Amino acid sequence: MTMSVARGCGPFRSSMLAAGIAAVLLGSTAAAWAQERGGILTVSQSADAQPINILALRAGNAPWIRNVFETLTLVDPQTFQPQPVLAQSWTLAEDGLSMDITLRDDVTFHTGRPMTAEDVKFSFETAATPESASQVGFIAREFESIEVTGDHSLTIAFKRPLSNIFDFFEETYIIDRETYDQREDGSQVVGTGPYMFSEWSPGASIILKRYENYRSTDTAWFDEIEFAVIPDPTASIAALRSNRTQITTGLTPRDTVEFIRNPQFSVLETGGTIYPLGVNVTIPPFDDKLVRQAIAYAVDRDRINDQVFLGTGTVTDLFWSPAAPGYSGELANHYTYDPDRARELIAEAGAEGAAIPIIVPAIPSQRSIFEIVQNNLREVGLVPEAVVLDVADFDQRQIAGDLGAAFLLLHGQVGFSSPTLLSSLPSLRQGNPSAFWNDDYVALREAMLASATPEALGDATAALSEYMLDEAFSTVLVQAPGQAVMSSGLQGVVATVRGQLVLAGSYLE
Amino acid sequence: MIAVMDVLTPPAQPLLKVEHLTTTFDAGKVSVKAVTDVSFDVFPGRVVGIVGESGSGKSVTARSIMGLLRAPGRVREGRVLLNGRNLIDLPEGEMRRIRGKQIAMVFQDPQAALNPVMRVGDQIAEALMVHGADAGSARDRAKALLAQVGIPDVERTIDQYPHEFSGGMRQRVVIAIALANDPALLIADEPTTALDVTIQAQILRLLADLGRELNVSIIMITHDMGVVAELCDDLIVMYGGRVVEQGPVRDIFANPRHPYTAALLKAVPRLDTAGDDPLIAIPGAPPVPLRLPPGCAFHPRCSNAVDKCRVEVPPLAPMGDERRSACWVAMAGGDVAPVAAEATMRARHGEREREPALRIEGLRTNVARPGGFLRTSDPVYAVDGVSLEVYPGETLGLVGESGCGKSTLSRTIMGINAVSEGRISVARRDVTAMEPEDRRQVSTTIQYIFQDPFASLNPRRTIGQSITEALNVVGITGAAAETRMVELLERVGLSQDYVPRYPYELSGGQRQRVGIARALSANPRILICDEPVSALDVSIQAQIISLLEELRDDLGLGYLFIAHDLSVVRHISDRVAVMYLGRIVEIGTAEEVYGNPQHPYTVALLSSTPEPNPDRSVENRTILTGDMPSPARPPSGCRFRTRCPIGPAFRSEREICNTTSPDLVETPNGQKAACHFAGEAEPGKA
Amino acid sequence: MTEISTPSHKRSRLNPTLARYLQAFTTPKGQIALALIVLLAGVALLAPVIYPQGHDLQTRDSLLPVSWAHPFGTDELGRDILVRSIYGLRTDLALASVAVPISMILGTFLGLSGALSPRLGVLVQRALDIIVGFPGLILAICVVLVLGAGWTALLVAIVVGGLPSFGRLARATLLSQQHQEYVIAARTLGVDKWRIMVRHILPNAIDPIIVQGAVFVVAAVFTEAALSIVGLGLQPPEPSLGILLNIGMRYITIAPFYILGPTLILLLLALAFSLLADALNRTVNRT
Amino acid sequence: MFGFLLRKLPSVAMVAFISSIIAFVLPRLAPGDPALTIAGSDATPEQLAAVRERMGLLKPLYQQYFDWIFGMFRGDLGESFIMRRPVASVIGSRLESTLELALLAMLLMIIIGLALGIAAGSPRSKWARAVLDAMTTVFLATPPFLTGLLLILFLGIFVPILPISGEVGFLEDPLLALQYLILPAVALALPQAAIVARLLQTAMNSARGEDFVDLAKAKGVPPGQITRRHVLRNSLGTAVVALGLRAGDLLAGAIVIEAIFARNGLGSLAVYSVQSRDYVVLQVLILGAVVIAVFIQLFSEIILAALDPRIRLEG
Repeated sequence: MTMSVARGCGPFRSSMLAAGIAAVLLGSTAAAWAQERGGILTVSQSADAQPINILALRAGNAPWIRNVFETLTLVDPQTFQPQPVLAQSWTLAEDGLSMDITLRDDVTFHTGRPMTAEDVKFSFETAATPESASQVGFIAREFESIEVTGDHSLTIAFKRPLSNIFDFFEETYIIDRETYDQREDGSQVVGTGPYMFSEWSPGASIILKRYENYRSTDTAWFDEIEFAVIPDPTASIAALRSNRTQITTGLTPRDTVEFIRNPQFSVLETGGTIYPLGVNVTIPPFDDKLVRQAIAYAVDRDRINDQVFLGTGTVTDLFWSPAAPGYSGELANHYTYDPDRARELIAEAGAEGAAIPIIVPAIPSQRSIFEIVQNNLREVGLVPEAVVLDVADFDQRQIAGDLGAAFLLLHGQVGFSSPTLLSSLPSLRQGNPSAFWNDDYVALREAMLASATPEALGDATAALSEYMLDEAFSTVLVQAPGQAVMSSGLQGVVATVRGQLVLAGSYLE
Repeated sequence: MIAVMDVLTPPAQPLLKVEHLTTTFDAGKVSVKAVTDVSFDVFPGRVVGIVGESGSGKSVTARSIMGLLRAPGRVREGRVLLNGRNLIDLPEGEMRRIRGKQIAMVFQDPQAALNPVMRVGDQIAEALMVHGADAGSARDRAKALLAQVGIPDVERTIDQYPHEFSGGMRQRVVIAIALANDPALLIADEPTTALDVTIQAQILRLLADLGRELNVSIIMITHDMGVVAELCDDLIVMYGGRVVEQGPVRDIFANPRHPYTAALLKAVPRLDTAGDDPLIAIPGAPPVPLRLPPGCAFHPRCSNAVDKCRVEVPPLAPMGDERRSACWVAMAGGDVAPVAAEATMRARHGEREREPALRIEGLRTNVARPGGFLRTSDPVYAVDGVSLEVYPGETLGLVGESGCGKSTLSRTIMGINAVSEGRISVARRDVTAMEPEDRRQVSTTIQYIFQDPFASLNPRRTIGQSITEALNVVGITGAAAETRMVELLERVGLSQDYVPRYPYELSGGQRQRVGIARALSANPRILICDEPVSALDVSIQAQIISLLEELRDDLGLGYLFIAHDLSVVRHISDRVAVMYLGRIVEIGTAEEVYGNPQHPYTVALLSSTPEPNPDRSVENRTILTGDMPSPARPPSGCRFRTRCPIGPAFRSEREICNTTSPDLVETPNGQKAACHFAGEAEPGKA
Repeated sequence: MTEISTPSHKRSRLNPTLARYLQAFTTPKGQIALALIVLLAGVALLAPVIYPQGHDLQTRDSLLPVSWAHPFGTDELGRDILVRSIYGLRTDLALASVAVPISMILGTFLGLSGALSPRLGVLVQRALDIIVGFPGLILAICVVLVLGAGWTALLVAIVVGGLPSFGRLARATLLSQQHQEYVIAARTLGVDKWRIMVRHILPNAIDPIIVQGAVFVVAAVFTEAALSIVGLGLQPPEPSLGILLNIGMRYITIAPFYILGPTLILLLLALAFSLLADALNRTVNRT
Repeated sequence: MFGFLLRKLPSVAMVAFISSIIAFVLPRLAPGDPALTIAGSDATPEQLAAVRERMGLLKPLYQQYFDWIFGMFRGDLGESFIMRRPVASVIGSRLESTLELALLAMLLMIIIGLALGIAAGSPRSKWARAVLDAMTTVFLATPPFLTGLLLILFLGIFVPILPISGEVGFLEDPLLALQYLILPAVALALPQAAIVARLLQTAMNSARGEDFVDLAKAKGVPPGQITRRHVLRNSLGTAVVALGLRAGDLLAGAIVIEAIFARNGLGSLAVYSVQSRDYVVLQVLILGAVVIAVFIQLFSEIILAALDPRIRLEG
């Protein structure tokens, strides 16, 4: 398998992305192309929308949500520097315990009502509530207070320095406090973006219409964007080929492989998923660190990447994004496929022939990963067995941190900063299913969370990473990007690091 | 009719000439001859009877003539000439023009012969339209035909479906269809076998009248010598696929020239002979076409057989005027009358006991489907106030037409139907409630012999298993059961070879013997025999009747003998009860009831029963009109009044019959009868 | 019966019921069915002998097309699809050979329960009606969710799914047989209800149920495959025809040969049992 | 007929009532609940608990059941946990897809089933008989999903003439819709049609042995007319009952066919509802399926009575 070479581009390195963000999101009016308004764009997505979950990250919302809603800032994935969107400027206090934010004053909701600092406050407070299911809600719970200082200015006080505050800004859409209650059935999904949420037919489609009173006039070229829900990849590809849709999202590398060399289409990476193999450090034989390390050596990550993800993923031992401070190749390749080493470690721990039940969610890719893992572990003298759980069952147990001795997880949180991941990833957070929580770990985590500068963050990340690699309670197998394909005639499509589509500046050639 | 025929001389040219007809059924490499070398003539206006038992080839002969053989049957040899034209070689299209037009057929079972989803008028009209009539004239003709065959209210009934007709009415419709195109020849295949005796009389009279009026030749296929005697001019007797005797009916009845014919006439019980005359049963069973014995097919059952019979098939040789017979003995001038193997009289088992083993008082049985959730159903009493007693060692015959409630009565006694009212006592114990203890009492005292010996034996179980099961129930197990089983089998005339056999390996008579052996395993005192011989071939019936008589006399059994055949009942019964629509209308000794019937229904039954006596007058008979009403809606007053020849239907002044139900009271003649005008009706005064 | 064994008794015969079924194999259909079943079952049974390396031999040669070395190609983990199909067949046959008899016996008993008490019979009938009304796959999915994916759950799902068809057949026999004279004869003799049910009614129910059993083998595999489609079939790496089809479907555009092999084997299996049912049906109705 | 339906009412109500309990309880026995779909797999235990609270999942079960049942009497089927829409509108939006598939499949089943059955039930040459028999056997053997896979392989992949995946509404573009419909409908219809054909053939063969067919022959009725007026008319009852029973199977088969051909119908809604534990939608779908099955049965009894004058509609 030489797919990864053939594709010629690694994950999260799309130059188009950076250009797009610069051109569109940062309010630049320098549109390089003469545009005509009109037409309908059709995008297919594999999961249905969940208007109830505006503030939580959902696969069914990712394609459309950033066209309806906007956030205060957006991080440039290359530089990791936040760029203003709804916020005009911000100032972090010297002690890092408060932030003054000035908002744009020309922003209106789709109801026509101007957006004020009160709306921002409402959005942030809503995100902090547990029922918003926001992955970054925990950051808002570190807020001491949110004080509205003017129509378009506010001050947030922190309980402690928050290095990941921009993750929060990035993922917290500013919602209309007057209609938020009526979003659930899709009747009132009101944001400030260039397109308005017009219609939702559950299981079938979401239709967006251009917001005519948007503050900038040289965006939103289409009259209408339809997001068709097509769960089956074969069907959505067929729709793309027949030009019923112009963008198909929610694909796997298996689906996109045939488009890579096709000049009529281009492949787009959207967000990504981290696939770890976790073990519970309180359950034998995994109470022995040697066994945990042996497993990390035993698994052939390259084969998983090649055969399950057709080489599109990144083989790494770390949870962090390769662009994150403190990420290094040395750490990322700490464990390489070395069955002999694994056998030695297992022999040393006296765990030969140990039966290992591994809980796997009933998802095809997880099944394939499991089969490789099972094969690898057998090679080194362990006896792995699958316990396949229905997704809802699996989720319930993952949330409760109760997944037995070993488990294959997946976290669609690629793109968050390392401190955010540390708190939001079920594999790493307190109450993780590995039952891994001790003073050393807490101290290293605190150090990383408290890092105020990228340099400090890098050092803290490296230290924590070394510790985690040594403890090997949750071994990342691969990080793989989501896949989308669009027809080449379409220009100006941007995907954020978190996988949302930004279509404000897109148009058909 | 006979008188008319007698003065006619048959014309020289026969209407139908069958020559050396041989029909085979080929299955793989095996070819079975169902009909072998059959020849006969049918002259215009004559009624030819073909008589034979199952497997004799009589129906196959009829179907061969019509070209209606079912696959894989085919005519192997011979010719069928209709007015000189050979039908065998005709292409199907030509033949279709002849069928229904020149030759028509009446089938045995009117239930099955009419298409259930087509209106009767359309079915008659179809017969006309396929032969060229237009729809309008076909419908007019259909109405005329229905009226002609005696269907009332034609304008309405023409648009009804067959299921709205009674059996007799349906057979009339079938006859109307057959007559639609004025055929020259009518083939009637057992047209009355499925009908009750009173309806049979109606249909036979209709056929006779129509045959005469329309000058139709009729081929009458039947197993019933009585029907032959009543209707036919000429007779053909078939056995084992061949004609064994033919000639004028009167001559053959007077002087049979084939041992089979002679034996058959002796084996049939007659109304006019009392039960003390033993029947002379023909041993064995009729052969199946697949395994015909060598030589004369009848020789294994023939008491007169000589060596030649066993090796050489006798030809059908002329025996005087118009008569032929296929018998080596007859050809040699020998006597063909059957030699009774055991003509000794048996002694009846002592005095009649004073204590009845079974007593039924005022029994009513509701057979309506039980009401469901939220609704009740009106009761339907199939048995409505019946009282009778059966003593050990005697036979109580119970006669009546189908639907009169006689089977329901027997099923109620056995606890299969629930008692609605009244009382059943078995050996002085009241078992009406049919609690488990009662049931045990019933099953050890009373046993049941079923009509259909095939249906009453589990086809998946051997004879031995069936009987052992019955023995186990009464507590005989193990080696004792084995011994007892063999004893029982021998008792009914079967060897122990039958123990491991399955029912399908046995003939009907043998199966009925097994049924009797099984019933005897509980050592009962009473047997309820529900039509025990009606499903059997004529020649077998006598065997079973004799066996039953023998068992009754040897073991002192009491019988409740249920049958629709009055001759059989007369033969075996000491006392006879006549049942009509759920009630007993007459009860008394066999001599009283048969000798001088008091109830008009009994009179009608007796006079409707065909007798194997061609000299009996058929003109002056009491033939009932109409059908028995449904027990769901019985008539008010006397239940028989709607059909009664002396009742208000004919004599409007007899109001009492409409209003008051007559009680069963003793008549001057001795027996009891339920009629306001008992004794008035006499045979022949319809 | 041994005491009275005279020579005539010695015409010892095969159990006639069994003999009747065996006759089915004398018809052309029956012979084809027999040949196919022998072939499929033989290959499935001998799989560990023919392919001692097992079905989970992973290589780096993913999704190779059809070749001499891999007649059905290889799967996404480089395993030979022919080998996996044969092991899958083995799984499905094992599953069916356990589930079908259980469903048959249980369903038959339920259907015949009316012989013990008419009330019970009606109740069972209603219950089976409800199962029939349930959208088939949903019932199976619910069963698997409640019991947890795996062999047991699959078994239960298949067994429950088959109950109505067997139950209804048995009940139809009961309703038609219970008025047969030989059943009435047994009742009038005083034979108890259990015995009547087992000795008299059951043997008559067996024919249609055996035929339905052959049909149901296909339905059992179908249920397994359908559950695999929603990911709730057997546990990995155990292959089954359903799982192969399910995963193969996902590669249908880039590796259409993937599902071809399992489809063909499933088709042969379905054909074999359908022909068998047909042949049995003909034979049973003839005698 | 109304009297008949009225008499059937209590038992229909009983079946519906019991089904409603099973439909309510069975999905809830499975581990997990709809809150998981809303809260997501990354949620914290507190978030999950809050979502559960807000969705009303902590209400006692009996209260949820009675809310649903009484709602139904008011014509309110309930509200989807996941989509926050009335179940009626959720089902309504998926109905078209399944209805189109089922109707076309039903049509095909009737046409193919009757045609095959009549062809096989009429006198034919030995050769034609063998071909017809083989066809029925093969169709009978292949379950819908297998037929579907084979159709996809041969008509969608190897000889790509028809779309294999997805759908277009019939009202949007009838011609295109038919292209999408034809393969799944054929896959769904063929095995059922074979069953109908087999039953019809058997019924015709046994009707052909009846006396009234002999009587018709004895009347001189030509063979074609015998088949039409006598044999077929008396066999249609069997065919109707078979069609009625098969219609239920057809709906069941639709679930798998929708999955294979990626159609967004009720079947995929049902599967999605199971996976997301959207109890309310699932309840209504299950109950609806049982009630439809009961009504199809009643309906075929009514048709049967219309076809055969002997049959009266009895309670």
